[in-house]
Amino acid sequence: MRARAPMALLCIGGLAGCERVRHGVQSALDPAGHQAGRIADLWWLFLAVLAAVYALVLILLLVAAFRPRRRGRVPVGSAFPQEAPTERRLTRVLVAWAVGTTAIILTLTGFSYAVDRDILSLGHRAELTVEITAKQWWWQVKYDDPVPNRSFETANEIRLPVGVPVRVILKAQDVIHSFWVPNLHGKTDLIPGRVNETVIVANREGRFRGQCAEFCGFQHANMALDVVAVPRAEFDAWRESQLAPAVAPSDEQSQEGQRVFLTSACVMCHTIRGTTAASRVGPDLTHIATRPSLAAGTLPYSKGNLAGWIADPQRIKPGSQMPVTGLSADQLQSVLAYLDGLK
Amino acid sequence: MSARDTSARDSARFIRRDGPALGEAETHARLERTWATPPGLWGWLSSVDHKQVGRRYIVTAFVFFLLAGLLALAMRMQLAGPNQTLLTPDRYNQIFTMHGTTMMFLFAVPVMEAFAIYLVPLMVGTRAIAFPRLNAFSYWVYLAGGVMLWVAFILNVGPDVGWFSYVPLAGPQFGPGKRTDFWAQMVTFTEVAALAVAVEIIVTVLKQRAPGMSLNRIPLFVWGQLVTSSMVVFAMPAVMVSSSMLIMDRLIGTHFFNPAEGGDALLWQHLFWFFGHPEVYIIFLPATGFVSSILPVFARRPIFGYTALVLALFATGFLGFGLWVHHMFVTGLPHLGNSFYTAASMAIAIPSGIQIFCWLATLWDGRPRFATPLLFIIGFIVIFVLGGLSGIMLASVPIDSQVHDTYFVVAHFHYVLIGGAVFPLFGAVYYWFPKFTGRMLSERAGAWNFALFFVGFNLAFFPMHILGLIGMPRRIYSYPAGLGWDDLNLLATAGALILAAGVLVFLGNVWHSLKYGLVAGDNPWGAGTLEWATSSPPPSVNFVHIPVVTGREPLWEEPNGLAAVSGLRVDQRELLLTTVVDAEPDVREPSPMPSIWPLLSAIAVTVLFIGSIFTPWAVVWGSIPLAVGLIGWFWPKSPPDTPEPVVE
Amino acid sequence: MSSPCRRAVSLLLFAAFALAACDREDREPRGAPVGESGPGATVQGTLYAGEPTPPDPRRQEYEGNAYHISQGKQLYVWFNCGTCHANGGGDIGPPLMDDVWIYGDSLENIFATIVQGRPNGMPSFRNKIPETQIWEIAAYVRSMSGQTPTAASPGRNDSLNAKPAEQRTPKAEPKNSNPGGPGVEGRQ
Amino acid sequence: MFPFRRLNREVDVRMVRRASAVLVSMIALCGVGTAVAQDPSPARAVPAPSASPPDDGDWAMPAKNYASTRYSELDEVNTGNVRDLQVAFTFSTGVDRGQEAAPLVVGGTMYIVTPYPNRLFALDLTKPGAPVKWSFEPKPAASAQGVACCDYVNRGAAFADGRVFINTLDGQTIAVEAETGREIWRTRLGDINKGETITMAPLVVKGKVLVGNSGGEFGVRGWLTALDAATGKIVWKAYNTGPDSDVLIGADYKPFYDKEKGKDLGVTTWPPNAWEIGGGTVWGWISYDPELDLIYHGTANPGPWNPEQRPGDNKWTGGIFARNPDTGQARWFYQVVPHDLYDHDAINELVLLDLPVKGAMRKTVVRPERNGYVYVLDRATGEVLSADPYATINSSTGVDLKTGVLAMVEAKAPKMGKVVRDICPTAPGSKDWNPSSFSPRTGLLYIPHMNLCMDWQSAEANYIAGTPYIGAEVRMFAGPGGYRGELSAWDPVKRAKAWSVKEDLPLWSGTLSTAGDLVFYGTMEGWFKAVDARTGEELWRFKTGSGIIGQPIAYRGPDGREYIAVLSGVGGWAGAVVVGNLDPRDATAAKGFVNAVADLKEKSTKGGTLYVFALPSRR
Repeated sequence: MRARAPMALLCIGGLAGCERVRHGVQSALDPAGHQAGRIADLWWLFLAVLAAVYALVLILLLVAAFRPRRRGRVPVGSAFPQEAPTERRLTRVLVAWAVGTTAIILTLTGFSYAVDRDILSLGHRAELTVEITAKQWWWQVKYDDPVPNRSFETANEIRLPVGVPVRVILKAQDVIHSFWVPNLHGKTDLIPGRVNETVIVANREGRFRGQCAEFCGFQHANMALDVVAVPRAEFDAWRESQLAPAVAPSDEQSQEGQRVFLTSACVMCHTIRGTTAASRVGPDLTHIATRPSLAAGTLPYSKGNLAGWIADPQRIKPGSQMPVTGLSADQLQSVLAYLDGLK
Repeated sequence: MSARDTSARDSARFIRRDGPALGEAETHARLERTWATPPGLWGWLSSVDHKQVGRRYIVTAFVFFLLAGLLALAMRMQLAGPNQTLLTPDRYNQIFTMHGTTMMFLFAVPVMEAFAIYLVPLMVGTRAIAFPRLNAFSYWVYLAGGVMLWVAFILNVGPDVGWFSYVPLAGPQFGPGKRTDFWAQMVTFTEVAALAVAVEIIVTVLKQRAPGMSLNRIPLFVWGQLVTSSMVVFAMPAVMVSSSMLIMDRLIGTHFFNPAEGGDALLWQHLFWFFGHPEVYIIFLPATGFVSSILPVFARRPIFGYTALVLALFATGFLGFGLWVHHMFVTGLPHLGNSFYTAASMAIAIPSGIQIFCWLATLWDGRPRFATPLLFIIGFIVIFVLGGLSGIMLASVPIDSQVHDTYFVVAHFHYVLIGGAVFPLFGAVYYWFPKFTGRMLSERAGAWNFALFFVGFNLAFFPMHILGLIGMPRRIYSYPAGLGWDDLNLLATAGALILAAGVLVFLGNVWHSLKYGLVAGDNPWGAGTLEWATSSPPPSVNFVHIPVVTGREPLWEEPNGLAAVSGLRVDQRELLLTTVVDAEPDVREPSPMPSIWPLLSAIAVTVLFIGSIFTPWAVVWGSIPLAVGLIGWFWPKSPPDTPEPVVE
Repeated sequence: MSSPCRRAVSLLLFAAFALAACDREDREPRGAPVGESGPGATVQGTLYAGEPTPPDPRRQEYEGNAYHISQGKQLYVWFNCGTCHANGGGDIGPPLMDDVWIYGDSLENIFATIVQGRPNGMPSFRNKIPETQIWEIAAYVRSMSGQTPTAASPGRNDSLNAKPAEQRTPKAEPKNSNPGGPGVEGRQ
Repeated sequence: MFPFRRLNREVDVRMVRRASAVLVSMIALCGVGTAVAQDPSPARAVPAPSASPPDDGDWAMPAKNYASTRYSELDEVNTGNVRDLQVAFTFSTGVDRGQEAAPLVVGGTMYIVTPYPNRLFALDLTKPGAPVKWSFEPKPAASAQGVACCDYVNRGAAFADGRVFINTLDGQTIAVEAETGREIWRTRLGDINKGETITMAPLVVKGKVLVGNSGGEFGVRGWLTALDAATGKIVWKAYNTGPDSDVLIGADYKPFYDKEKGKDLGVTTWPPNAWEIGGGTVWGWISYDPELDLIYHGTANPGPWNPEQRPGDNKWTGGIFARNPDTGQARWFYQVVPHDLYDHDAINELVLLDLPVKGAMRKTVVRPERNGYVYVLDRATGEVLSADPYATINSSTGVDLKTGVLAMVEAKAPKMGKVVRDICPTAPGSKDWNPSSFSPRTGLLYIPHMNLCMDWQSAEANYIAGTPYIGAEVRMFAGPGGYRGELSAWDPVKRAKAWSVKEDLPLWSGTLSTAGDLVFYGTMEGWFKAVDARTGEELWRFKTGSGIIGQPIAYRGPDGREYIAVLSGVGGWAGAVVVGNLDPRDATAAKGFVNAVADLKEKSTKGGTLYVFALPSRR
């Protein structure tokens, strides 16, 4: 099923699309997980079959339109000779056509069911549970554990060990969102008042981008998340580090930053475990400096981007719930120093 | 049976086949006097002539098409490159919502109905549509709804939650202000209008066909409209109920969609898509009617597989109600149910496939004449088949879970809707323009129009398939660079501009041809259906003589002129009703005169609907002027009965 | 009335409606310019020397704006206003949906109360809530007793039905405030 | 549909109870036979002897004695003459907030402490009309009013060794010289900026003042501390969340159940760091058994109310601790409501009784719990001997005595974003802090309680220091039957109700029982009532100026006569609608209580008056 031919066809049509179809951090056709792989296979199968059907129709159309015909004066309307044999022949072809269509449809449906079942079966093997609560416009991610104090929260990133199926519990608090990491699996909606579930697994290391796929308001466009697949050992180490409370600031500037953080608007919305900041309006920042991106996948993490984000979030994500806090330049610098130390 | 029915039956005996009692000119003049719309503004406002109303509908719908198209261009400009800031997210959200809403509710459905209003009475050979006042009313209501929505948009109160307004985003908590209320009320407006038209069409088709037009002789366009109208009757109430529930949730605090208090956000999706999916076929089936009307004329042979096509229409109309859940595959519904809807969604490909084959066969066996209408039909086949095939992909739950709500879907439904409906529609405009106006559209410009439209369309929308597959969700106002979406988006924008150029050519063509187009005769294309049996444009009375039909293409069957029935009064508006199956003359039925009351009632409805956006009391107080309007409308005032009825 | 005149009047009416709609539905997420601090116009009590101070110009953007009021409602919940004042019925703090305004009913007064805190238990949120958001909360607080146009007031929340939504709360004329002016003495 | 369901449930409970009663009596008949059926001295409950010394006619602590019986041995006023009871004198406290305190009487002086601003009055009972001897104003911070969850009440003072100890709303404990009203020391224990207040009545045990904090609705970390009565220095402080070293769990700790065993459960049964703001305050009652030398105290609800934000058992909230009073070291713990779902603080009174259980006398602690069960625990070990429902319950099905686990009903568990309807009992429980009394003459426990149910929706709670940390929308309403309050006489031996009196409004006052076979209690309309302790028949009532939510007491005056005293002044959580002038249109006002008592504003107004009653003097 590693169909190169249909891909080539697609490339002819898509001109520039080819390369990124095969390598994309957010591409359904660059599968890195079991389900995405099966779906991609299925898609290529559908494409091959349907492209053939399409080609057939186009050829028929061309022939029908331009096939050589007897010259001569064109009879008009009912004077046109409707020879009974032609009519009968066409009817027979019509029946064949209908049967053929049905056969193709049945085949494709069968394959679709098979893949659907196969994808679902993965759920029984999930070893890890992650609970995602979608909010306007970011992802709250909670790693569950039977021992309550071994559960922890992060935001806009999911790390998972390679090859381990992860059960993802999906909830929404405000409006409907949709959880979609194309490289790993198709999407599942997060609906207020309902709890949905999906399973993802990464077959190879890498960083995959997911994005909200159900329109959710102002910043639907900038509601992304990173899924980082790492080896098991690395994952375990990461997990341990996430369990720890935030590191205490060591240098003077960071200490001042912590003071500013705890006495300014930051504390109204964010949690930094180990301090008195424990609000859940915005993302948990306990280990913000370890995250790949900022503002729900809007910017890659860097101290500079963090500065820009804090200084004027409404320029980067107009309408987002992060307000312009009006910190002075000094305050901003110290808060940056503090946050950048939260590894 | 009432006395009146009996007398009507008796009077049907007057129907004679031996020609008019009055002289030809005299009959014509008298009929014209009886059926003409009064001149002046008053006449314009009180007109109940289905041709006038239909024309208004068509023009209005095209105006909305252009407006929505401009919005589409604005979106394409915004998305031409990454991180663009041409539009704020707020404006973008309003724009894409307005685009979808306008296209679906104010253009696609109304324009199809508009053609039905204009053409169905002509194609079945009757003098007026059934319930002409209701028809006028439906136009005014439609106009009011559309104008209201656009005024709201201009005033920054345009809806911003997408054309399907999912709750809770559209609900009272997350949709502040009145934006969504205008959307919901616009739905009510347009659905009232659509339901009215559907009823008119159904009755016109079933009861007003020309003598001899038995069910197996009904033109396929009329069949299409009949099935469509039946679908409207079943589908539209769902969305009216849901939009009313939404308004109530927003205005008076009911809890239909509040999951906390026992409501359900998914209830909205079920109700909406129970309407929303049939809606696609409500748009598409009339378009198949266009195709089945145009293709035989330009292939110069009768349509192949008439029966199969009719059955396909019915199959599609029936199956169309069983697919709505495929819009909800990723909402976490039970998998077994999803499998059922996969099967149903796949199955609908079968009737579509049969239709495609019949058209191809007609073309194959005919001797095509490549005039502009046929070009658009060929474009239709090329594009629609692709859209249909991508639809098969979407029917598969696993594939849908990847491409749902991405640009793949955007590409898919534009292929289906533009390919499946707008291309035939343009073909239809080129085809029937001479009938509407008496002048031909320029063929040269038509070819340009088609070429730009076809190329622009594919350039704009084909890349979107790939964009969706490589991860671009729909409805995003901006996207970051580096995801590989940039140049495909630029390409799409370029395509959209070409497409727009095509529309410009079309506008220019219409504008120019209205004044300088070749004068068309009654039947410039040599077509076979009844609308071509009368003059172009048709007289107020449509047919001076009600034709008698002997085949599917009466004008082809009897090139020397159709037989006619007579016996209808010329001093009063009167229609000939026929039996449902065999179309045998049945009853003479009066048809109402022009009236201002439909307009007044529509204004009252408008006041009520718009008022109820702001206060529930508007429903109470607003019902008073509406009652007055309806009483005026239905006040029994039969014209003075002349002692001796004058018949043809 | 002559016809042109009527037309002019209806045009004016339309324009007024239009402008009102624009104001009411505007969604400027950034809010009024920041940097200035606090409204200058608040007065505790009903007496002032000379002419009253004009209202704060920034109120224009928030008063009666559906988006800001709805944001205010969200912030009211997020910042735990609701845990003391409930959904307007009051709890630890006084009710906000009634006609008694201890520290004044104007937007500026509510702003000042949130910023400064009040001695009998109202905490000060100075430096804790950005001013734009305080304006939004203040605008929402006014809607709780029906002080804002119903077209801009929030509808029900997607949560437990606690009371008729703000847009259905009849306007409670402030009993102990100057009309449109700053508030009067405290209750305690 | 709903009434039917309720009816069925009620019938079920009743039938089960009736059936079990029949069963028990049949077993008794068969097994024991007629020979012992006429046992002249049937085994009866008695208060722990060492904790309930003979009555001296004074009332030195709100619970009367360490066994918390609230029983007076005075019998001058009795079922025969109570109808003649009349007002002896009154006194206005000048504070019109909820008067939950019990007056104290020691040596001819009455001490009453008001709600915020927590004024302490000494009334000279030896003089006619009991004039003010002195008054003491602690002047607590006004802002404390903003962090008191449920009206700024105070539940009374404590008297020991010539000193009166009071707690102030803003988190101080103050020792005042009883004779002069002079302040001896004051110690600040709580920080109102974190939401910490103190509303409980202190208890003095072995020269130590035991004080716990309030603020479980503000994300404080609960503790109980012992202050040296002489100096006010902190002797020990036991937190109720966090590592064992903070909770004072050490070698002595020997809980009965396995679920209470483990290292640092106060940390591991919480999400990371959540225990730091996890509640478990001690704002209720403490009892003391001198014989076992153990104090008993409950721990309040975990924070926030929204249970989904704190997966785990949330140790050591919602349970009962037995501690050594000298060191604070825990002896045992029993978690009544692990992972509390409904704000069910386990801080109610702990009545120390010696009971026959399965034929053997056991030293027990009896606790009518907020969740609707009367718990009987072995006070030496923490074993649950029985737990029987005394009110309408549909959120749990009972306690497994083997494991001590309370079986919850999944369908009634709160959910985020979903209103769970018709949960009984409510957040304030079948019964809140207002204490029962126990009469050894009747062997009955007189439980003032409520009959309310609620709708609950959890919501995400945000911790912002100094503001409430709750995460729930609640609306309460009358339970099955439509009445809202009930006084039940509970027989802890038979484990059944002897009788009960229904009240329209919720009962938020304590009860007092006397040797005159009377039970006194007050209603929120303001009626002060006396009922027959054996039958529940109402014998006397008096309408006071405001609703009664206080604790009545009985004392022997300097003139040797028996007096009954109670503070009248509606308020508290139940009366917030009146004292806060809340708007009943909002069903969630006062955390939903307003919805249940929306009519209270028409039935009672604010007040703050002491009423003292006596029989007409014999001339």
